[in-house]
Amino acid sequence: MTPCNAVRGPMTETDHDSFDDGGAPSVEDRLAAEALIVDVDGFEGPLDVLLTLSRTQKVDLRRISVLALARQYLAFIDRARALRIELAADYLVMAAWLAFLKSRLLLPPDPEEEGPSGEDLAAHLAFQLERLQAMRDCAARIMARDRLGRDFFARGIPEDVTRVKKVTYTATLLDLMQAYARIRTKDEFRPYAFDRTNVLSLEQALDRLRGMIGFAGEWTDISAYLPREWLGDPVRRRSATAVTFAATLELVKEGRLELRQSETFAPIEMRRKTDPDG
Amino acid sequence: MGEQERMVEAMLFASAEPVSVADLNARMPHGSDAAEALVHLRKRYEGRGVHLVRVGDAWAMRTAPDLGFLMQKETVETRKLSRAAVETLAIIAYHQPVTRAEIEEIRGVSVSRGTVDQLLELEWIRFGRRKMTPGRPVTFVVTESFLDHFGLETARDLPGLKELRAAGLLESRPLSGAVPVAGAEGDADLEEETEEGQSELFED
Amino acid sequence: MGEQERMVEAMLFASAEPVSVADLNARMPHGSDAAEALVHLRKRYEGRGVHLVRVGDAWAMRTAPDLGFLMQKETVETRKLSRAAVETLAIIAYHQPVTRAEIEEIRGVSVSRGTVDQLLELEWIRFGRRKMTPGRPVTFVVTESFLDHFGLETARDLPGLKELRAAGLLESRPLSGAVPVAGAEGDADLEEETEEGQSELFED
Repeated sequence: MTPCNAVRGPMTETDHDSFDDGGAPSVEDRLAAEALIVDVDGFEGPLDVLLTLSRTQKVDLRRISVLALARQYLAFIDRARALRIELAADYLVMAAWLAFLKSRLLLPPDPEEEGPSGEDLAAHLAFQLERLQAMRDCAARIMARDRLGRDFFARGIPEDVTRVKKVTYTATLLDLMQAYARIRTKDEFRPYAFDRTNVLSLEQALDRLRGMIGFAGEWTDISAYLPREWLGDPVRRRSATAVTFAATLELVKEGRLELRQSETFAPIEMRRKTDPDG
Repeated sequence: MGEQERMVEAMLFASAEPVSVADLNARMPHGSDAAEALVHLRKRYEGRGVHLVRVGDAWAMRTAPDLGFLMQKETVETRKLSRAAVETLAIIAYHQPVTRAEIEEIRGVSVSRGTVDQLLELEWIRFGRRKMTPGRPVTFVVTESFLDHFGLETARDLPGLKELRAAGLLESRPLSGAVPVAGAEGDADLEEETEEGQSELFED
Repeated sequence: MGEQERMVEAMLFASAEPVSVADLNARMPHGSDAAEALVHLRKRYEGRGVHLVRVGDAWAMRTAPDLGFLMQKETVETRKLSRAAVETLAIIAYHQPVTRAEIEEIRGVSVSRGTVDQLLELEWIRFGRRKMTPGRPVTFVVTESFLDHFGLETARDLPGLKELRAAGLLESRPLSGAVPVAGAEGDADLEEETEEGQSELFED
């Protein structure tokens, strides 16, 4: 239900001049006001009521008499009060504002007064009414357009776009070179059975001991014979210790060395075997 | 018929939704020019039962509106929009990007959350950029699917837009102490605005 | 274009399923001949991006089969090539033409078929000439697209061992332990273990 329809009927005969003479409202006026009141729930607020009332002036909204409109609205509110119809607060706020506007329009401007003049406010109200009306017309024009799903139609059997996952592999030149470097490094060590750098060979240890054995006249801890450069790294030290011990055993077998150990886990000592013949 | 024209034709036919030119190009072989193919294709479908229509930055195939009577079967029952929703939609379309406060200023009543929600749900409006004003309020704009639904190429093609602009009715003309906006269907989070309006009224 | 042809076109376009001739006739104004309109329409769409196809007793529009590729959206995922593949590729690049047995000898592990297939598929390697040795084994060489991908003019532009060392790519940390050649179909994943397995033996 649109409020406009309820209003237009009884108001069509109303001449807007009748508002300006300030006299008692005509019969049509009262009918109109009552029609508005009966419909008050159908209005979208005070501005809507004002727009509806303004139509009764049957002029371009730009030439609307805001003063007359204010009177119409206040009459509408009075009527509602007389009929003991409860109006929402915003209708009363609008009434108060329009009463204020009316007084501004009627009284000579107060030079002390700041803010917009009565004419400014009236012009703005007229602008708002015109703009609201324009938006309503636009809304109607939009809704009257051909519409998708009613007047024109989209594809009934849309074919969905299927997603295909494609995996591409990449590698950089750096990856490639690093890989090659890795392989080649590995390749260099491949012929060896174990890590030479950390393993002292028996031959090395024997060579070393044979050279030093002549000076081992007294019992000496065999650890003293470990190559100095093999002492830091525990891995190397362990390898050197094991191999040096193995080498002393070899020399004992050759009859060139004596070994002794005072107790389990005590240091192993070695001494050049003195030649029984000499 | 050019191969590219065929491709564009197939892609638009297959989709119920408008397809952007960028999307068309992305799916076509490298070096294709969908935009040019569209020009030819559009001409080809002139006066036919199916049209090529532009929707924002995208294109879609749609049946000719004069043949709607054949489609009762396809007609989708749409929920009737309230007067508030229709007006709010129109205000957003013509004033976009527009804040809720501006919509309320124009309508003279507060905008209920339900109205906005309904329009958002229909995907006819969406949030736009925040306005660079105090409080950085969100704005609303209409969507491509709004354009699609109402057969508009762009928001510039809205009926009467030029006249409204010429008449100055799309300008924002705030005036302090002007007509109060009140909350007929107002909800809680709108109170600030309505209070503001009213307090100004009683300051004088 | 005849009005009836337009109608049939619009109906077939908008229908959610194929439409029978009887159905078309029922929806068209009295006295229409959908069958005849279909004949014309079908001819009109010949060679186009969309075809008129018969589905049982009914008719529907479908995109041309040769344009099916447009209805697919490829998502491309980029993955790093596996270590086995990179190493195999490196050996082929540095030693081409090289047989599979030679690759295995250099890498110290057998080369899985999957690795070679992947490189072939990527078109980074291809088969070269057969080697003039017993069994005439096939060789592998790198391709143009390999050179392209790695920004090389020729495979000879690959830096040599000395340059690799100078560039710090040959790590000074020596690799320890023997590298046993894994079983015939041993796969690439084993290599990591063999490489590091033995050095641990000598550590505290």
